[in-house]
Amino acid sequence: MAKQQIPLTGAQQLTIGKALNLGLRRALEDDPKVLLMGEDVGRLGGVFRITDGLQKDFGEDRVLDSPLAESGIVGTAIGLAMRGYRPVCEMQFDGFSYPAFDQVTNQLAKMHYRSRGRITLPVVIRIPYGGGIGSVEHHSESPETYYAHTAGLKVVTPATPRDAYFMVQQAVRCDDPVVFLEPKARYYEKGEVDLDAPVASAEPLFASRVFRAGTDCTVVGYGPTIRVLRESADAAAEDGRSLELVDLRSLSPLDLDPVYESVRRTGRLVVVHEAPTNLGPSAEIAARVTSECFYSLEAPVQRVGGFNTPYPASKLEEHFLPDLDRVLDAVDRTFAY
Amino acid sequence: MAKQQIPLTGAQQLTIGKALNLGLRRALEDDPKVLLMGEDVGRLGGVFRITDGLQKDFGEDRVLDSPLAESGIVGTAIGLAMRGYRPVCEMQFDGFSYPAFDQVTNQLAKMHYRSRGRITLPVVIRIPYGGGIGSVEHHSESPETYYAHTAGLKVVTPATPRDAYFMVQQAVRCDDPVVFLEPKARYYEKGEVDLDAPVASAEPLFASRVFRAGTDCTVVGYGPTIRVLRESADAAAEDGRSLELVDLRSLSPLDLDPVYESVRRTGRLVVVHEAPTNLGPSAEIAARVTSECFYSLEAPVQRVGGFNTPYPASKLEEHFLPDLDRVLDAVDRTFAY
Amino acid sequence: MGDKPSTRPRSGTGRTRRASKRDDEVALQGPTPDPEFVQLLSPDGERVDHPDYSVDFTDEEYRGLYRDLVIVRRLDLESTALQRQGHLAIWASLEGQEAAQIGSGRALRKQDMAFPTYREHGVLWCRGVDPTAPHGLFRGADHGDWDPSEHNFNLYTLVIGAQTLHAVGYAMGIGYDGKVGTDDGEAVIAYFGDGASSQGDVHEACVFAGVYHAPVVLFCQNNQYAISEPVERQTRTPIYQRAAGYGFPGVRVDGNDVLACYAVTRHALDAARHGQGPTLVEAYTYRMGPHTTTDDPTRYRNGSEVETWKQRDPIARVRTFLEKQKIADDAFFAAVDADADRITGRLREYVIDMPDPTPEMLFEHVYAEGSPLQDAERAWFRDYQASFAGEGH
Amino acid sequence: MGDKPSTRPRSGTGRTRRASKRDDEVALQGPTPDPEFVQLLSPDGERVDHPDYSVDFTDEEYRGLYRDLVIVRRLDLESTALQRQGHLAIWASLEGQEAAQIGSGRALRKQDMAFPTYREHGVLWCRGVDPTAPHGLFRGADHGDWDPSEHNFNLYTLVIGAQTLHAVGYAMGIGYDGKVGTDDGEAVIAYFGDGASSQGDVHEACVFAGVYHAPVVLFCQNNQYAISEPVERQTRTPIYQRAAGYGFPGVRVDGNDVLACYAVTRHALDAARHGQGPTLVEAYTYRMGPHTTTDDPTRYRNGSEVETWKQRDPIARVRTFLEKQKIADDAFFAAVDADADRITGRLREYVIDMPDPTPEMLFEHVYAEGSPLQDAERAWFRDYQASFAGEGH
Ligand SMILES: Cc1ncc(C[n+]2csc(CCOP(=O)(O)OP(=O)(O)O)c2C)c(N)n1
Ligand SMILES: Cc1ncc(C[n+]2csc(CCOP(=O)(O)OP(=O)(O)O)c2C)c(N)n1
Ligand SMILES: [Mg+2]
Ligand SMILES: [Mg+2]
Repeated sequence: MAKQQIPLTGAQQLTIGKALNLGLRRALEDDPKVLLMGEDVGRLGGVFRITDGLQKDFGEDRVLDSPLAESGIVGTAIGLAMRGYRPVCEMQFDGFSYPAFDQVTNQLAKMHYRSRGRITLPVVIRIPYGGGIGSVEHHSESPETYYAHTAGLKVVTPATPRDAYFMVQQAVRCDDPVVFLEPKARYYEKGEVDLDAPVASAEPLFASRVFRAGTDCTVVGYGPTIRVLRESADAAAEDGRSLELVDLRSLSPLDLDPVYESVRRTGRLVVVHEAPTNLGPSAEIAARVTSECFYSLEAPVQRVGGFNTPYPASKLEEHFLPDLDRVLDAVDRTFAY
Repeated sequence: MAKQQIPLTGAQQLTIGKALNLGLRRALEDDPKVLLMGEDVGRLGGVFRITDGLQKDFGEDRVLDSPLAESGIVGTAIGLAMRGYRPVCEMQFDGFSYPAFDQVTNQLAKMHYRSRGRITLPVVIRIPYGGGIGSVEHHSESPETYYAHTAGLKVVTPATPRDAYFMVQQAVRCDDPVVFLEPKARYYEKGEVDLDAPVASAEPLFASRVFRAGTDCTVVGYGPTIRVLRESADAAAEDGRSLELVDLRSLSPLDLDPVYESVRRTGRLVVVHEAPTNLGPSAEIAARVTSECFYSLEAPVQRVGGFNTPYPASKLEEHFLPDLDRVLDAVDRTFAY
Repeated sequence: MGDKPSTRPRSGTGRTRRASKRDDEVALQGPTPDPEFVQLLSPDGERVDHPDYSVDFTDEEYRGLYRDLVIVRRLDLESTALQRQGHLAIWASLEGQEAAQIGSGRALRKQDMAFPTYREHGVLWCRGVDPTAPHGLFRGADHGDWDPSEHNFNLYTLVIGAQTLHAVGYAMGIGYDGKVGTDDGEAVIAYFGDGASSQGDVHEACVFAGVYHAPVVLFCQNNQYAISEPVERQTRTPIYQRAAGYGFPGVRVDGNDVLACYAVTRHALDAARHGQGPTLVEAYTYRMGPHTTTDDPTRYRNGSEVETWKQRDPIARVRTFLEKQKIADDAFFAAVDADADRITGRLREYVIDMPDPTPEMLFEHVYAEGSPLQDAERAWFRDYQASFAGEGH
Repeated sequence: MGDKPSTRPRSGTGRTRRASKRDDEVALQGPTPDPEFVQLLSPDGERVDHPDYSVDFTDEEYRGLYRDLVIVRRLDLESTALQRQGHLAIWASLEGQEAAQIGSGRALRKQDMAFPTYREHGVLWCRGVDPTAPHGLFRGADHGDWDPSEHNFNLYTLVIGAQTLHAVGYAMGIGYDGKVGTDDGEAVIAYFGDGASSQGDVHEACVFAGVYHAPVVLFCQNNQYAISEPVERQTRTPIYQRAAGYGFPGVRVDGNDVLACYAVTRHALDAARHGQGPTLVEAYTYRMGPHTTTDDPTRYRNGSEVETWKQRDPIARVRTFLEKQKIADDAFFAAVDADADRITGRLREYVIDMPDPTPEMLFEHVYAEGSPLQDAERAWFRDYQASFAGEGH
């Protein structure tokens, strides 16, 4: 893919994958200190082709095919960041990010704090996450709790091509370490992106967004479940129920003000994610919303998530993953109170 | 410490540390397949002396001074378990358990599931956890969310010498992998243990326990915060408030029935732990209790935990850790509704 | 094949000296063998000698090895076809690595234990596991549905390098069981790739193996690639040379030579079972196909490289040898092909007919002793499923 | 001291040959040096030659090294005393390792970057960081309160091995900055211990260093123990021999010989800055004291071992040499002691007067760009604190 073939301008219909690719390209262009690192990100362009063509255009010193060692990737990224670089690391799949866990939680997350602000580590850890792609084990996990529970990290996840394009650039510009979760099952979803719009025109990186107004029940999701929310709202509308939908976009910090505001109006909340519910993000959201909206809630917050099992073989994943029916079932439950 | 010097019989006043030591000794005696592994657990008896004297009495083939490699310790323990052993691994401190994270979450936790029950891994991972010992960084963390969120692991934590003695033996006998969290700041707390009582006479390993009855507000804690709960109840009693106290003992699975039962009576709940609140165990407990006791709760569940920062330098830890005042403040808050 | 290699190579450390030789040179070598690259059968089918490794095979054993090689390749090709036809989600092909797998797999004794990656279908075959066993995993029906203890062949491990520690732990257990030091002693083989050699876990496995003198053979199939990354992205030095740093021998063997792979592995396993500790074996080979069926190798390697390696095909050289030596005749070759037809036919049927797992299996075996959360979820799920009854859902 | 060593040792791989030599033999050797164990000053103060490492020191440089050694030991003893008196929570003593730290620390050029563990107080001294800087960490007042970029000396790292990867990444950055290949090139030194050599991270650091040919010196202080575990629990082979497996040189140096540590490190750093890639240096030394002040080494080692190592004291041999060679007189030694008194006196005052951190510091610097959760918690905490005002709390 030669540089000149891409019309990096105007409003374009892009997939999330392509939007990420172009966002990373912009980031590499905008700042010579930006580096991409990871397994197979160079010559191959990544197993999902998110970094396709970037090594060819920016060279092997900007787009590094790293040795097969996740701790090594994050650990050397930390060193590179100390040297003034802004590394963007790819973990090939969610389930393969755990060998780097010590470097991420003990080192990357804590360095700014322990150095009393003298060291900043603008490192992005890109992780394709979530299920629904029919793959083998370890390729479909939702590790967001591990990262969102870790103070010092920020955790974001886009759900649309537009967000993918801008959020990845914002993450690269952020001076804090950002775990950037990419809903891999949605890489091929299309949407419009205005490539001429400056990054500064995008919403703040850590803000949630009400993306469909409604009156009867609030439904919160992020990343891969946003599509499920949309389908649910459509189906609910047919039954005469109006769902208000929120895309969290950021899992750490959480931006719950729009959710509180919504719940105060609807009196009902359903939180949807693929991660197992037990200590999944919905636990925190339920706890906080209940606390903030104690007198507004007509029913307890309903949580729809993966089951509390290891991720199953993919022939079973349709039962594991929250879908339209499970969301509507939860909405129904909120009306049973 | 020669074997015959220990009166391994009768009711004894023991510290938690000594109770663990004797519990492990019993486990080694009862089953020749039990092994202890970890850094400095042999000759030195561990940095906290929990395994003191055990290598001397059971030999280097039962109590292994492992190379300095946590992933290696857990990974080889998995292999040993496949071979029929029951390894008990010590992670020297909470903050040093993360290099083993992949082996713990991807391998240890999932093996039984992925093998469709053909492989069982009776491995115990002992982790001294929590703060308050005035130590340097990484020595005072509360990683329970990471482990409790991981399906396939069980997570328990004793708060008394009696529980320490029996629970560690029960954990060793459990056919599932157990993360055994030891409240290190409480190692020197004393209490009575009946060493003649058989393990079978102890409460079930995964059951929570109401350890002080009360009528006005339920307070739940575990491990290191149990002492804080006791102090809080004493202080509250002076103010004429009766707190009901619950020791969770097991963080995965959670045994919340006694909590529901209590909250239905008191209408108020405070959950206390040292882990940061954001996605800390109190999030899950608040979400579940609110759901189960929606019409009984007079006030939203109040959560008292560590702040959402990296663990601070130890001169600041008194401010970080929940204490009597913070608990009573939370109790007060529940009465403000 | 019963014959043991005659001598134990002196010391592993001596093996690390000649690091500068170009890999290509080594792999392409003809009938004058380099002692640091063990080869017993040259690419053109000549039997060559090696000072440290001499094995006598009976004619039947030669034929048996050939049959294994052909069958596992055919099973592999069939599996790729099944994936292309939509019956498997993905397949990780062993094409090119048959000799490394059959050589090492046949070197195992019954009592030995093997820890594979996700590509050791050839070793699985040698262990006597049903060749259809891994297909549930690649279909998405299960995570591996055979009993590891039945044939001493562990489940596949997908997290790179993790199984090497399990293997070393298992081997330590053999030691604690007192099952080393005799001909009946037990040994373990741990498979891993060139890419895996970079993982911390593989290092820690070597550390533990060395320190505990575990009866384990660390068997690295250097197939030149970790997905798209050539081995130069992992190391500047031959992988077998890592062994010296842990205090045990390292050997590089022609991974496309089934005889050499057999001899070297048998030798290392026997050393292990006799209490002489671990060995690192680097089988120098090539992944002829894509990393998996989802991979497109034309993006990162050129045809001429693949062509070069075709000249070193692990099966062709055995066939040439059998023909030249008149150990096998046309009838034999035809019979092997017929066997392969039959076995792959059975595979095809099996895979196509493989039932889907039932939804309830989702909740099975999370815990050996059960757990109330799973029980509650299973119960909820049952009710939930039932609520659709009659809706045609 | 400006002199560079004359030749680059040929190849690292050659260095791994003689693995069988007993460690004790090596460390105890007299004036006939073993080329695989670099020593330039024998335990009894004799200057010895080494074929690969020749450095000429001026008299002033000899005296300077002596002064450094004495001062860092005195600072260390004072720190231990401060801990015993309750002014520090814990202290990790460098006693016995002064030569390894001063030798390597003085070999660094201004532009070089160092990544210490928690024990490199001697290197910290050489870098010009205030010697009181680490005491906040050991007192519990902070996690290290100096600016790593001011003196090119990173914060201490407590998680074993983690910093080696940071060092290699930093060194890769030097490469990408084009700051290698000349005398002004930059280089990095990463410190780690014998215990750390078992960690996956240290392996991965070696892999990345080798593959990216990073300008880094991996400097292992083998002080024979990881807390209570003797180095035999980590490896059966000398640690420097690991290097060959990654394709770069490994050298074992007498870690109690400040001259040899200087020469070997300078050599390795200069090779790195000139684009010749990494080197692994194993400084063979001994931790004379406990692991930290909370440790009781009598539980795991005997006095005679400690006695043996006392004979190899890193400071005594320099003093003997200076005296024998008449490079320094009594006045000089007295002046050094006076300097040490003054500096340790200042340390004592500093530590005793060190203010406690303010509670609000708990919430500072969690994020460079801030975060609403921390803001909310800080605000809550302020109110909460204020609620006790007047209660005498
Ligand atoms: C810890 C981890 N990281 C990344 C992956 C993704 N992945 C699967 S196979 C592979 C390459 C493995 O290469 P190698 O070890 O040489 O084995 P080969 O596939 O060539 O047999 C990678 C990176 C993984 N499975 N596990
Ligand atoms: C990952 C990790 N595991 C365990 C520890 C606890 N610990 C602190 S120092 C130490 C021993 C280190 O030995 P070595 O690397 O030889 O360095 P030395 O202390 O001898 O200088 C251990 C096990 C740690 N800090 N980090
Ligand atoms: Mg490979
Ligand atoms: Mg040491």
